[in-house]
Amino acid sequence: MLLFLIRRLILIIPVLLGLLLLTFLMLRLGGNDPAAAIAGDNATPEMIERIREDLGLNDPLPVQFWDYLVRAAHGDFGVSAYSQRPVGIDILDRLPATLELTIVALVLASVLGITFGALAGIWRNSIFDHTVRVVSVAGLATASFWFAIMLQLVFSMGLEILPLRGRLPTGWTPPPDITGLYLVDSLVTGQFATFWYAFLHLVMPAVTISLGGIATIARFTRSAVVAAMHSEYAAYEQAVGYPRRRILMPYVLRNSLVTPVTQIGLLFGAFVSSAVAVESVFDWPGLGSYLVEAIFTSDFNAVLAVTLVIGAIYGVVNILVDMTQGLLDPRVAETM
Amino acid sequence: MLMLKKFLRDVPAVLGLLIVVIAVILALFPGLLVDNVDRVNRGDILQRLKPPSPDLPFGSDDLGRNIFDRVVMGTRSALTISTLVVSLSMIVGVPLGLIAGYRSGWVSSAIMRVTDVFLAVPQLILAIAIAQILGRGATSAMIALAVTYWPFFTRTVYAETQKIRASLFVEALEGYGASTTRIMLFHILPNVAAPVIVRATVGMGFVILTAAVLGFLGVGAVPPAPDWGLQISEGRKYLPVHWWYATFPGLAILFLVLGFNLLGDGLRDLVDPRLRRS
Amino acid sequence: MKFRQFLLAATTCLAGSMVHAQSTIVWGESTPKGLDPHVVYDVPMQLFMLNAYDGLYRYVGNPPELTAWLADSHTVSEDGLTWDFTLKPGITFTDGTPMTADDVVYSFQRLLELGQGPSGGLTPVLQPENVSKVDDLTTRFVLDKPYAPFLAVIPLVSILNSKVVMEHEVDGDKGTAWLASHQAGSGAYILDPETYKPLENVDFARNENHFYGWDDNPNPVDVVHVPTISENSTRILSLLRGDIDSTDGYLGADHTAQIEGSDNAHVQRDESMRIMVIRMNNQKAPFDNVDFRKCISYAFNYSGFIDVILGGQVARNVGPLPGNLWGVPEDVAGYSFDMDKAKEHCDAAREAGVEMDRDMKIHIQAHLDQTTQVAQLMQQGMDELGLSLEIVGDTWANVTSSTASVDTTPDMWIHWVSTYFVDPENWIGQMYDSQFHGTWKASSWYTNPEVDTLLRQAREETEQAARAELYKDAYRIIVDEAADVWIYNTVAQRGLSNRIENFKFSPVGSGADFRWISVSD
Amino acid sequence: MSDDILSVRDLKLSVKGDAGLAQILDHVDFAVKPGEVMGLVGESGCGKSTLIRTILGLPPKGARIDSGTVAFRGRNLLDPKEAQQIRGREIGFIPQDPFQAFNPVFTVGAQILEILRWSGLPDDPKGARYDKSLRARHKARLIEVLRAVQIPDPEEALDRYPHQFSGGQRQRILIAGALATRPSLILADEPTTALDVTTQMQILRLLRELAADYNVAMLFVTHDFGVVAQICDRVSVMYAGQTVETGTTPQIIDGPRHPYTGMLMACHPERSTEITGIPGQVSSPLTPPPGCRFAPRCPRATEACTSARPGLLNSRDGRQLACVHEEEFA
Repeated sequence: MLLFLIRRLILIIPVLLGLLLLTFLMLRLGGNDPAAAIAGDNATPEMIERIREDLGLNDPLPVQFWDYLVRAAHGDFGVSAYSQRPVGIDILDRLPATLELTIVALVLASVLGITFGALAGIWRNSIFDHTVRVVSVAGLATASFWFAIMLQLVFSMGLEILPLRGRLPTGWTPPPDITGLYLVDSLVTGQFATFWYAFLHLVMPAVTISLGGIATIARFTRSAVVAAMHSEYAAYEQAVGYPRRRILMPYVLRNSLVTPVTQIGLLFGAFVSSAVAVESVFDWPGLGSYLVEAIFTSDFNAVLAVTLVIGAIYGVVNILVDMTQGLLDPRVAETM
Repeated sequence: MLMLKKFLRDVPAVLGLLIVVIAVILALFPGLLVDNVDRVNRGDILQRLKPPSPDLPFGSDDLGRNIFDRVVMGTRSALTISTLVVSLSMIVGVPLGLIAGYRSGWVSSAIMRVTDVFLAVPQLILAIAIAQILGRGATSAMIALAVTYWPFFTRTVYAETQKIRASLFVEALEGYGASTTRIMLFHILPNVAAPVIVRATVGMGFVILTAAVLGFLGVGAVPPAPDWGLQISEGRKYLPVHWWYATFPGLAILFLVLGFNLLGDGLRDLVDPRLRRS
Repeated sequence: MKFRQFLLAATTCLAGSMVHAQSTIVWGESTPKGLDPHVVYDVPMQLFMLNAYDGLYRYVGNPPELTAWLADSHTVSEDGLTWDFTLKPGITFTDGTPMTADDVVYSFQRLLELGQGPSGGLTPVLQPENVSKVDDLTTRFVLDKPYAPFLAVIPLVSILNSKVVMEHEVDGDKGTAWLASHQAGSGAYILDPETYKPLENVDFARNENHFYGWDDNPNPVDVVHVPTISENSTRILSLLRGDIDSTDGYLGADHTAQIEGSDNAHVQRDESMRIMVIRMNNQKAPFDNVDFRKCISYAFNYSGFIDVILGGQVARNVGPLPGNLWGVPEDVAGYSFDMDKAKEHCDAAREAGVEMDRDMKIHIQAHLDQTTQVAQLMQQGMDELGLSLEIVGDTWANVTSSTASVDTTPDMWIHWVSTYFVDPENWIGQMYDSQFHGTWKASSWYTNPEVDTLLRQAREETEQAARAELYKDAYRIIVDEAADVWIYNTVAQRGLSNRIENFKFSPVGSGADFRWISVSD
Repeated sequence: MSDDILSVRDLKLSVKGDAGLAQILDHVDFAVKPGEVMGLVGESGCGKSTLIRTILGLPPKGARIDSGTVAFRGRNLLDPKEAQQIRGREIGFIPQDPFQAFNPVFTVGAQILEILRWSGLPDDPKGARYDKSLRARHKARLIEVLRAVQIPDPEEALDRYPHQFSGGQRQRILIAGALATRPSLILADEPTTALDVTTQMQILRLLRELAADYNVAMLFVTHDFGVVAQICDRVSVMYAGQTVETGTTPQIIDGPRHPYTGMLMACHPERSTEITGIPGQVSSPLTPPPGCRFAPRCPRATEACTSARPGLLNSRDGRQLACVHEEEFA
């Protein structure tokens, strides 16, 4: 298992390098001038030229890429044109918000998706089953940013029961920075009011992001449960006198989890994608809205670094998924 | 025939097909519902931000344009983008998948490594970056989406091709002296067609959604194009008073994507009984 | 219903512990990109500069009055080249260090050597070595040539605490890395660097030892939160709910109505100096033809835009200076929406052999509604003339970098020219003097030797009345040649909560100078 | 009669499906005596599986008992509650395919212990809660049985997963599962079909020995007369849901009386489950022919065969036969 972990981690590296090269080339060959972005408003052509020289933008591309790699290897991702701060610091500031959002969304999607999917599978062809099916197909067809806006319209603007934007009420002091996840930090330090507010602020963004995930997981769980219930082993378990309740839980259910768990890894990508738009809608100060801003302001260092970080997280999540699969299915564990 | 009968019994899939067919008809002949197709970008500025009424079923927008007309016209833009993106991705992705799956050695692994790189980061993020670099507009968005979507076809075709290649009949053909191209074109391609078609159908829905996000973020279609994502982003600024502006284009996305997804599910059930829903 | 009551109860119960400290306000405006006032120079920067830093002079009020600020007074030599500024005695920085002429010299030299931010207004006339200390309080500037707007740009230069900045210098960066997220000034408000998260939030606390004193303001604001709110509709709802105390100053008609119906907020309107303009690339066919440009100028529905879309809340501005500034000739009527005249001019251009059948492009700043609306109205007008105009979504960063050369500058693009300093130089001077070609402000690539001469004379002439006449002459020519399509001069419309009193608007910084504001509770 | 451990009498069962009412079982009739191995032979599709599930009290969905009884020591197995008490506890079950029967993500030990948990052992203390000590008892019993089925190192085997065993070993473990609760009857549903020939032999031998050692009766379902010859004391032959002939193994093998039995034996299928040696196809249970269901394929069929169903009649030598031409064999 450990060896598997190490091997997989090493395998991520070439992929990330490829990803960096791809993004780097796209950004450099594209028309935008990072020097102009850094120089900002009211810059004269001379100022821009000087910045270009300072940044080494006049060097040949391979040299520029190599320089970038060397610096990146030392943890230096350059300075953001937008915030004028080291990109690494910006990312560290913003990463926890996105992690908190996606983790909560992932938990929500898994719990609801598996529950609904399993019940739909058990009560196959019942009204509940049909409802779950219709809702999940619709859930997958909904544009998340639109859904986010509709939630705001109904729950924040109409009913006024949920906050409109941000992670906490404006002016509310965030909890001490331990993990950067407000829910955790506020709980650990006993700031229950902060916890409650952080929770309220999370509800709509997390629900929005998890919508597609709930649907996907529910669908896969349902078909896995149906398949497991019609399997030979379920028939055997029945024939040798297991009670029905016992066959479902844990025997059928545990088997049915293997496929949905694989989906969770794929879903993470979808979650990060929808986080990009959803964070913008809710002013959620995470990596997604940072990336959008970086792209719009031609902040190349930021774009490169965020892409790299997301790629790395994506890779790690997939390894984690494989390992979870190993825990659920001994046959998979053996290949590790 | 049997397939058709089986398909027709699948009510949701037929519903999906119906939605898709209606959308295609509207995209080709928007005049059926829109009075003046050429003037869909023109508005009467005095009629701006009027709520839905019999004359303006979905209300009017900030420039006094008929939102219903623009939503209908949006069907064309959504279908054009998704059809082109999916076709482009197929043109690139399918042959690469065939080659990678059929050949072994460095060609195959080179293709698959490149695919890995493209799949290493969520599609939308790559697409935004590419669209921004190419300059905003529907064309850039389309290229960006195609550039990020082909690896899915490569993956699908690669896996299927490998399976088929291992089968006996390909060996027999090789022994027979059939050329590689011939085997790929006439024997393997027809066998991977089914999963590719399913992928493409589901892909249509996916592309419509992603293109909408690009439009929403301002890297996709540009005004005054009646693009759904763009309309939602414009309409959002007029919430909550003028709620209709952002609401209806979103519903249009929902319905069209729903259509493709239902249809895709139905097709999948036909060709791949392993994933059957019931 | 029950759930809602539960939520509300829980929320109020918790909010009990929140109790707004006596004077805390939440200011819903954007924060700058980076906090170094010598590096960043954009509209949001003004908010930071005005509160965290002080300059030798400052614009106060509306119309803006150039007020001696850190400086007690200044003198100018006969030839207009040597300027001496004397600091008020006893000024300290926020860390308690006394401010001396050394800090002034350091600040100007740093700005000029970095060559970024607001240095563009000074570099043509001032060399770093020509800034020198006369005594502990007096600094001398020797200009290369007479430069009338010199005093007008002085407020743009923040005086830094040289000791602190030099302590944080890394690899000869003049402290830029550190200053990008910290403050080293004497301003009326002190940045809390812990709370600074770009694009997210920044907090300020009142500097009780500010040199200006607080006697003028009995209820000053003690703490200011400035969260980043990306969407205007969100900002307005937050104001209506009492979550924030101010929106930005660019509300549209659709939004002001919403605020005016509320009990706890109101709209403050102030005439500003920020003109909206459609730029035309005067060196690209067919925009190189005067008749064609006039045709375009007549084809825009000014009143439709100003009266209907903007609800008549801004003033039509016919030329390249804000109507409320000096130097505007009274006799110029400008262009109006007149399709007959437009046709006439286009026909004339056609007769002169101008090829106008190509697809022309207008670049908008995609997230700014008004640019989109203007582009679409322009498109409708041109469409009626049989001209094809394509709208291209773009960003500020991208357009401004494309204006570096004629070829990459778009056919047309839309933006505002805000008040960076209050002098015609800020508008007409930097927009139409060909020496500024390659900057975004001069992106029309307008070239007219006569105008160049007039503008340069105006720059060197020190007598304001004489300068005004020169600017008027240039203004007439530029409008007559329809160099650009000028649309309106902004009336700033800001939503304010009713707790805010004594909000003092100024076209520079849009009134985000917190020190004047009082809070009633 | 009363000493029968399992008796299926005149069982008629039909299933309502999408295509209509299918008569799956039609007058099935046989009995198993204590300690004997009874073979149940027939082609696939003849209703064997339905019969087994009915005996276990788990008739297929939509099934209707039209007539007849199924009793275990006189207790009614058609009553679901009664059946739930009996299956697992008093009737052990060996499934057909050891590769599919195990839940792949649980250890074999957990799965077999689960049987013991719900069925209990006859000597378990009355009313005891399922706790550590009870579990330990069950585990000890399981290890004992695993040893009996010749699983090497049974303690360690409990913690292994199904895929870590060969097919033969898995089948042994399943046999252990069937024996563990000390049942008096074991239902074996073609337990060797999925295995290769050598393993088949070993498993059959093992079953034979265990049946004798533990004095347990067995209903052994198969389609293979070769297997029958090796293990069964008596045989009942089924065709298309009907019992056509019953007798001792030597009686049937040496002198089959029903034409179908003879033809089935002649085919002697080794591995295939399809009987190709008999012309024609098994009739559809949706539209069973009137009279003898084998008539359409029977070389000796006469008009009498198609007019009425021949009853299952006892003959003097203890055999039973359902054929109008019975007298010819007498």
